[in-house]
This record gives sequence, structure tokens and C-alpha cells, in this order.
Amino acid sequence: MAAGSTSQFFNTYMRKLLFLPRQGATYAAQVDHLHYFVLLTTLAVAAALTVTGLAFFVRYKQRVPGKRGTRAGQGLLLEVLFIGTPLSFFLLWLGMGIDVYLHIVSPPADAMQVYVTAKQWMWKFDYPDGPVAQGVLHVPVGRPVKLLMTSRDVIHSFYVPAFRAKRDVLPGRYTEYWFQATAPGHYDIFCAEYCGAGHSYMRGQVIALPPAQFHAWYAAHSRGRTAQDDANDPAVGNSLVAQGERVAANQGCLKCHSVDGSAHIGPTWLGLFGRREVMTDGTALIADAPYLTESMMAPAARIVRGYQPVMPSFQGRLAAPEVAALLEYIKSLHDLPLQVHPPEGPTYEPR
Amino acid sequence: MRPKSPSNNRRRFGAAPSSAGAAGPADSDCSTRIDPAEALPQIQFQDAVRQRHAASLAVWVFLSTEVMFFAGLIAAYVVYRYDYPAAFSACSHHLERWVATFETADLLTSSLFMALAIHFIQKNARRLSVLCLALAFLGGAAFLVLHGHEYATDAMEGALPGRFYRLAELPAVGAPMFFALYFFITGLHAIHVAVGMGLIGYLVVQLLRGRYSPAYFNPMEGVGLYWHFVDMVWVFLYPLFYLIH
Amino acid sequence: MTSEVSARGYLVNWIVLLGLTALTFGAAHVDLGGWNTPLALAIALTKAVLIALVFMNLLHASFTQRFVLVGAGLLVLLLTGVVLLDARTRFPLATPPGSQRWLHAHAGQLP
Amino acid sequence: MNPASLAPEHPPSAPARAPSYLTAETGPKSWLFTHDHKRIALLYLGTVSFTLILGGVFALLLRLELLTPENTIMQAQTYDRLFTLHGVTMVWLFMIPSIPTVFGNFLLPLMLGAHDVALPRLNLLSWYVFVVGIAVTLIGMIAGGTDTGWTFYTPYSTTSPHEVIPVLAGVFIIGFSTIMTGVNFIVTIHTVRAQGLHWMRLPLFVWGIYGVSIIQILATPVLGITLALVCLESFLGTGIFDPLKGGDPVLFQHLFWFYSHPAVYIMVLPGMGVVSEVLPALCRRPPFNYKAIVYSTFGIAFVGFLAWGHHMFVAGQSTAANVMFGVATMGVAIFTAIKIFNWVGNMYQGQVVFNAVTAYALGFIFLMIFGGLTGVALGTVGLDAHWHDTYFVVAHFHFIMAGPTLLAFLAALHFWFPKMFGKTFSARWSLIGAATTFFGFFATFTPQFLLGNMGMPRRSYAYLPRFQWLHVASTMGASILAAGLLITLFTLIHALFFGERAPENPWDATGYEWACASPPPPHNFEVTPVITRGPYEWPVIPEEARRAT
Repeated sequence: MAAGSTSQFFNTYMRKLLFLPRQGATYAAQVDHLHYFVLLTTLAVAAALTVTGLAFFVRYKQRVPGKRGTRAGQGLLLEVLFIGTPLSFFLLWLGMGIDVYLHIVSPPADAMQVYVTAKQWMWKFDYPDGPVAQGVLHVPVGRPVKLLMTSRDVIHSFYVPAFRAKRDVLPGRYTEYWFQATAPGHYDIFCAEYCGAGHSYMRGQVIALPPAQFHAWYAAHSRGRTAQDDANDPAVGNSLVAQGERVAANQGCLKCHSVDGSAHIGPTWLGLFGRREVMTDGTALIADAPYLTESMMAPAARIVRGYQPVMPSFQGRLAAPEVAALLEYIKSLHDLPLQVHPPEGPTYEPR
Repeated sequence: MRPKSPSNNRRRFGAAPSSAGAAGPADSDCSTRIDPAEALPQIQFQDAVRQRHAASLAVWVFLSTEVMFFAGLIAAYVVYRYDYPAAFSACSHHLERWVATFETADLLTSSLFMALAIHFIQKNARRLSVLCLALAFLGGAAFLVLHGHEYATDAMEGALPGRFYRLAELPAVGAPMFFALYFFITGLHAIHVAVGMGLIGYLVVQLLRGRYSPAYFNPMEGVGLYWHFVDMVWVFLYPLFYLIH
Repeated sequence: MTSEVSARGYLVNWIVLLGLTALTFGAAHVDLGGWNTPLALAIALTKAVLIALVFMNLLHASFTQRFVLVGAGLLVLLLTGVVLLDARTRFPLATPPGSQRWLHAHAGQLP
Repeated sequence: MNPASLAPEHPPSAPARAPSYLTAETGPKSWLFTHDHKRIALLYLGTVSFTLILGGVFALLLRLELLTPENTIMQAQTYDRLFTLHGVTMVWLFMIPSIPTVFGNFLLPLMLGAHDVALPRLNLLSWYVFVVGIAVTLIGMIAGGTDTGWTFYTPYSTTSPHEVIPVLAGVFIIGFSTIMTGVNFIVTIHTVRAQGLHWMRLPLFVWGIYGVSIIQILATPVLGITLALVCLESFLGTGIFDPLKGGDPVLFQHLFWFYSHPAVYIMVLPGMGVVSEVLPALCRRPPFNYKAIVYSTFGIAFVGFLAWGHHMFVAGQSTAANVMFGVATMGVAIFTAIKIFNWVGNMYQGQVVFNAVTAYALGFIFLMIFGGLTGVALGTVGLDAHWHDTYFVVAHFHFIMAGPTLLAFLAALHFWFPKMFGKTFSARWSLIGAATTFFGFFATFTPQFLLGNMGMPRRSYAYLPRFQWLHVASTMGASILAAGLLITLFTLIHALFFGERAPENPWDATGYEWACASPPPPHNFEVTPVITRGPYEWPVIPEEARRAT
């Protein structure tokens, strides 16, 4: 759109009239222009129909009881007109809509990559070799950013009203969402797909910074210092899972527990979380967080069938955050090879 | 079971002006053991031909809902077979193909006997019709026995859906999905076979009581259509599960 | 709906169906490149049509009864076709891990 | 002035009034084991009114909670359960069964000149299955605390800590009741038509019910199998929809919406049938183009099956599928547009009688215009990325589905009230009720369009303060809507007991159903009628018969 003052005025006037939020992304303006075109034509057609209806109603209201109307209409030309005009408008809008949609779903090649992990009721952002932030996504203005999103439990949906676009986040899969911020500012993130009791609290913010400020923030946080304005997570120095891996290495867990599924002194951790285990005394249970914590603190209590009770107790040798990090590490060891080092994830070249 | 009022209405209205020229059932020479209310067309139909057409149309429309019932599962099967081609082919070879082929032939034979049963009742050969129904019933029973055997062997080996999957040699990613679909679809089909056998049993009992005659055998025709449909579903399931190359 | 198929017609139809079953069983053991599944489905469809026409008397049935199964069959094809179209052309990483398109997308990247 | 019944030579009905179907037999046994399609219709009317009131109460509680951004009267957990209750109750317990089972049952045999539906015992069984389904669903939801929304998306529904299986079982059972009704109506329309009633003389309401029955029997089984799969998934962990076991949650959405999009046409098509039948009677002239409405009914029924994917534009579906579903959505929208033009055209050169029924019919058309065009806007894939799962979509489907179905149900109830109960209702109060209901509906859901534009996600218990004043406006509208419905309810109940006796054909309408007495005798017609005229032509009364009446 030429940045002529009239179209600028028309754009902001219509945007405010329709309660639309700021146009935060480059394609937001395109979506809005299609919105205005569809809306104005629709209002015109609706008004025309309503006025004709009222006119017929008033003109042909029955004044003499019992009087009957005459058979009229049935014209083929009229029917073709009734079908042709609306259908042509519908298909025109569809063509424009698909053009905008293709723009929304095809990220440019030089986009900055960020991994988003949605977990029940919070958003987590991992920069490939940089900091990990929770609930707040810092992005540079004027540079395309591509989010590769996955979910840890149920379907969520990453939605920024200011960017006019959303994309569902599927568990165990990756979906893609890209935008290019047009102006610095704070843009709200909502979860648009119902995901449980905390669905309405699963909010976040995209903070668009001028490039210089962004690089300063990025450098400051990738040296492991906790980001002040992130919703602080105790061990957010770098990702919880990497922390857990380090704790497992230096506490000697990996001497007995393998991580790639191969048999070892103790049960393998690959795919352990959520698996149904049969104990020596025949009872079966799901290997969830309480069971794993108990088997760290009092291993002899419940031993998985086929293993010897040789594991020492870690009571007092493991601090609570370390136990939490270990749990996160075990939880990340699904049978998907991809999960072994979650921060990287696949760098996938856009189509 | 039928409220009193319609039958005396019939007499008060007299025979409705039946449009089709077919001879009204009341005066055909059916044997005395036929229940009079059953032989006369229900009040909302002009004559017996329309009632028979309504009965078979109702069964046909019901069969289309059954097709759509399997449609959801077939769509799931196609998607996961596209996603895990190697696993599906390996699992298909794992199943016993000979048993399945015999089951297919057995169901086809059972379908033949059901068709013959309806054919004989129209010729008023009631004993032959009962014999064919019994043979159709046995065909269904044989199918269920063989199918139960297949399920048992799979269960022993641990080739079970989702969480219960224990089989080692098949690829771990796609195989639980194959067996999940295998148990759902063929299980649902087996339930339909069992229900069909129950209906055939009901027919045999009614036939022995002399309920059906060449003029009135709608229930038999309905169960026949249902039984052929169950066989038709198995005709599609057989190659989909057992003959993946 | 009154004229019926003769008993002999049923027997002939039965034999043809058994023959087709044997044919599809045999064809499954021959490697026809990509043509195995389409052939198996074609044979299954012919058997189903034979059952419908002869055993279920569609030869003498009204148009509505013939249309009913055909309509349901078209919907099955519609659902299956579109769901397959979505699975084939979806964003490769959005397909189930370990599926053929996921492995293709990861060629060379997995450890 | 009662036009001579269909067969002109038949003498006017005997002065001693024959016992109507209400008075022929009495006692609970005659109601609970009846084969009479009219009594079964009244049984359904009672059940469906109960579920409408129940769904309305849940809606009011939701609107009350949304008055303030945080906790107003309940916790997040209760709110989630309530919107699930509201969704399931309104979709499966009111809108899908309402018009086909109540007015389809009552009027189909009357309009076809038949004594009863083709399969009366199946008809009664479908009511019992429906009542059992309601009980299982409601008890399952209230006791189990299901909070998945009426769409039961996996993996939340399979891993949700709250009980989901009873609700799925309840909806599964109700699905069977819908299939039975569909089979019954299709066979009825095909086999029990009176002599001389060939296809192109069928009233438009019968065409509407026929189109709905086709969708019911072809779409509902897919819902049945999908809910069964979710039950097995959450009970046995078989992995069909579980992403960690290789399953695909998007496949669930495909199967669910393959049913649910035709289901929205199951809800709105009967309403279109009612309006297409009511408008010619009240404009005192034949419909604008009979064939156009019949063919667009079938257009909606068949093309409706192609467009389910527009619910999944942002769910990770492939772009190719999105484009295909966008085109299919435009295809379906055009048939609704044809119907709207024909309804508006129906008033042209007519004699429009203004009463509550006309108010409901015109309200139906007005809501349909708004709902339809916002639906087309949503169908353009680009705009849906912004609006999907926000309050814009909530407003859209209330405008196109909830409002029109409710108004059409009330229009039918008022139009055929004399035929069903033989009483007339007060014209003034019913008009006040209609106007309040229409204005209340409009005031409730217009603010929600703006909420959607601002980007407020749906199904959210708490929201940012900037959305609050629109929620307050919407809640005020909801209270007006509730008031309107209460006025209408009292007007009709009052008329039931104190209304004076209705003439045979109070609207002087041309439909076949007005030929028999109202309320009709147990078997509708003394002598099986022979149809000699179209559904919208006045019966030709020979001169001498006219002077005699």
C-alpha cells in the first residue's frame, strides 16, 4: 500500500473502528486490508438485502384480511444472478485470502530460528546457542523470526493478535510460525487452543527490541546469567535438561543406567517416564515423577523385576533442583532420538 | 404388543385403494398357522408390496450407516499405513494368511446358504430353508472360532495394541499401530458377525413356528441383506490386513 | 422386487467368488511393483459388487437402494482421500516421528 | 372458512367432533407405549424443551462468570465444566434433535397424506434411546466433571484427569437415536406418500427433513466410531491418537469434523425447511422459486460433506488441504445465499401477515445474512489465521446456527401450535416475546464479534481487563434474550390451558397438513387422501361446495 496519507488514515480509522490491535507484523497489514474489503462489501450486501426485505414487508403488508398474493418470480435469469454475483465475490475473497495465507505460512530463508516448547500453561523459548527464556520472547525488529514449536503434553496454539496469525502446537511434532516485527513494543501471546484449567493464564509477551538493544540482551544472557525480566526459573542458567544430564554424569547415575535403550545394571532411562513397570513382587505401576524420586531416595523399596537391589540411596546427596533437573532429563529421554538434545532440534530449511 | 385400535380401523376403512395391482395378501392361500396381524400390511402402507419395499429400503439405509461406521477406521488405517509402510508390511506377513483365506471362503459359503434360504422360503420349501439357515449359522460360528484362535495366538506373542505391545522382532514404531487397527477393525467386524448369528438364530426359531410364508418373509430378507453386507466388509478387510505386499 | 435369481445363479456366483479369493491370495505372493495393492482392492471391489448384485438382489432393486451403498462408498473415498492428501502434503515435521516423511525430512541429521 | 378437504367430493367433517389423538386414549401407558407419531412428537417436545432450558441456564452462568476478568462466581475448573456442559447440551441434546424429531415426527405423515411413519416401533425406540442417552451424558458430565469442551480434542480428552468415557458413551447412544430417526424419515418419505403426491409436489419442509435425514445417517456413524476410539484410547492406551505412540491427534480432528461440519447442517437445515414452509403461508403466495430451494437443500446436504477442514486451517493441516477446504466452503455458502434470496423474494407481491411467526421468520433471515457472510469471511483462509478459536468464531456460529435454529424452532412451535394442541395463543404477548428474543440475541453476540477482532481466545475463564466492557455488554444482551424466551414460554403454556379453541386452519394456509382436523384424529385422515394440487396452491373449491360452507 502506498504510504499516502489518505490510505494511512483509512487504515488506522478502520482498524480502530473494528477494535483491531496494532499491526505488529509485516503481513498483519495485508490481513487487515483483506478484512476491510470483505467487511465493506459484506455490509453493503447485508444492508441492501435488509432494505429490500423491509421495503417488501412494508409495501406488501396485508391490509385487507384474507386477500391473497400473486405468483411472481421464478425467473431463471434472476436465479443465475442470485448465484453468479455472490459466488464470484466469494471466490475473489478466497483467492485474496489464500494469497495472504501463503505469505503467512512461508517463512523467508534468512529467518532467525527460535525453538518454542509449550507446556501445560507456560511458553518456553530456546535460542539455538543462546539463552532460554520462559514466557517472554525477545526478538529484533525488522528481522524475520521463525519459531519451530512443539508441545510437551497437549495441543496448544501460539497466537499473537497483533501479528494476526496463530498456529497450533502439537505434542511430539513440530509446527512452524514466522513473523517480522515492524515496530518495537510488547505484543501479547495467548494460547488459543483449550488445554486445561490454566488455559486462560497461559499468556506471554513478544518483546520487539531495536536490533542493537536485542544483540546486547542476547549477548548478556547467553553467558548463562539469569535473565532478570524473565519469569525466573531457578536453574534457568541453561536448559533444565542439560543441567539434569550434567548432574546424572557427575553423580554416577550413567554408570548403571543407559540412555539409549541398551540393557545395563539398572533399567534404561530411554522412554522410562510414563512406562508401565512390573516390580519384583509382581505389582505393576507407571514410572512417574513420585516413583522416580522415591527410587532415588529409597531405591530398595520397589525394585523393577529382573534387577538386583544394588543401587545406593541418594538421600542428602541430591538437592531438590538437582532432582527436578534429573526428572526433566529422564522425561526428555523419549524413544524419539530427537529428544536427546532438545535445545538444538532439527534445523529445517524452508521450502 | 400391537395396540388394539389400528386393526379395527382396518375393518372400518375397508381395504384401502391399493395403487399397485398386486393381489392383496388377505386372500392368498397362506396356511392357517400365519398370524393374521402379521400377514396384513401395517396401516400406514397401502399394500404388502409397499411394506416389503419399505422393509428392505430400511435395511439398505441402515447398511449405509454401517459403511460409514467402518469409514472412520478405514481412514485411520490408510493414514497409518501411509506413515509406516515397512512396519505394516512386516506385521501383515506375521499374521497367518492361510487361516484368513479359509475364513474368507467360509464367510462366502455362509453367504451362499443365506441366499439359498431366502430362495427356498419363496418356493415355500420351509424345511430346506431352515437347513440353509442352520448352515449359514455354522459358517458364522466357524469364522468366529478361527478368528478367536488368531486373536489368541497374537495375544500370546504380545502382538497387542499400544501400551501392551511386547513383540520384539517387528519394528517398534509402526507395529503397535498396525495391531491397534487390526484388533479394532476385525474386532468390530467379529461383533457384527456375532450379532448376525443371533439374528439368524431368531429367524430359525420364527421359521419353525411357521411365521414366514412366500407372501411374508420381510425379516428374512432384512437379515439376509445384513449378513451379505457383513461378508462384503470382510471381503475388503481380508486383503487390507493379510495381503499387504 | 418379485423376480428372484435362480438357485443355480447363486451357485455360479459362489464359485466365481471363491475363484476371485484364490486369485487375490495368489497375486499377493507375486511382486508386481507398485501394483499389488490396487490389484487387491480391485478384486475385492469386484467381489463386493458380485455379492451386492446377485446375493443382495440389487439386479432387481429400485434406484434408491442401489444409490444408498454407492453414496456411502463415495463418502468413504472422500474421507480417506482427503485425510491421505493432508498426511502426504503436511509440513514434514508435523508428521508422526518415525513415519516415512519424518525420516525423509531428517535424512542425514539423526545421530 | 375451512377449504373443503383435499378430495372435493368429500362432505365437510361431521359436526360431532371425532376424538383427537390427545383425547382418544389417556393414561401414562398410552403415552409411554404409543405408536402414534404425533404423541411421540410431543414426548420429544417435552424432552427437547427441558434440554433447551438446561442449556440456557448453563449459558447464563457462563455469561455471569465473564462479567469480571478474574473470579466472579466460580473457579476455573467449574467454568471449564460449564462451557463443556453448555456445548454438549445445546449441540446434541437440543439443536440436532429439536426440529426433525418434534416437527418432523408430527408433520411428516400429515404432509405426506399418510396415517403414520413407516416404522412406528423404531420411532418410539428412538425416543427411549434418546432419553437414555441424555441421562448418561448429563450424569457423566456432572459427576465426572468433563472439561474438554464439546469437541473432545485429543490428547487432552484422553489424558484429562477427569472422567470422559461416560460422556462419550452418552453421545454415542444419542447418535444411534439420530440414526434411527434419519432411517425412519427416509423410508417414510419414500414409501408412504399418498396417491398423487409425486416428488415435485412435496412441501418444502418435507424436502428439508429429507436432506437432514440423509446427512444424519451418513455423518453420525463417523462420530460414533471416533468417540469409541477415544474411549479405547483413554481406557487401554492403544495409541491411535496418542502422539508418543506414533498416533496423530490431527487425525482425530479430521474424523471429528468430518461429522461435526455436516452436523451444523443437520442443525440449521430443518430450520430452513420451517421458514421455507412458513413464509409462503404468511405472505399468502407461493414460494419465490420452489425448485431453487429444493436443489439448494441437496446442495447443502452433499457439498456440506466436503468442507469440514475449515475448522482446522491452523491445526497444522497441509496448505493444499486448506485451499481445497476453502473452495468447498465457498461452494456450500452459495446454497445458503440462494435460499436467503428466495425467502426475501417470497414477500414480493405477497400479502404479508404480521404476527409472532413472521417476526421469527424475518429474524431467522436477518441472523442468517450476518452469520452466513461472517462464515464466508472466515472461509477465506487468510482471515481465519487471525479469527480462529477467538470470540469471532463463537459469535459466527451462534449467528449462523444457534440463533436461526432457536428462532426456527419457535416459529414452527407458534405456526403449528393450533394444529398440535387445538388452541390459539395471545398474538400480542407472543409478538413481544419474539421481538425481545431477537433483540436479546443480537445484543448478546454482536459485542463478541468485536471481542474476536481484539483477539480474545475462546473458552478462557480469565481475560485481560481491556476486554471487560464488551463482556458486560454481552451479558446484558444475554439477560434480555433470557427474558424474551421466558415471555414466549409463559405465553405458550398459558395458551395451552386457557387459550380458546383454534379453528381448523387459523392461518388459511395451503399445506396438506391443514386438510385434516386440528388437533388431528389418531390416524390423521378419515379416508386416505388423494393429492390433486401442489403444496402451495389453494384448493380449487367448485362453486356449489363454496356456497355450502
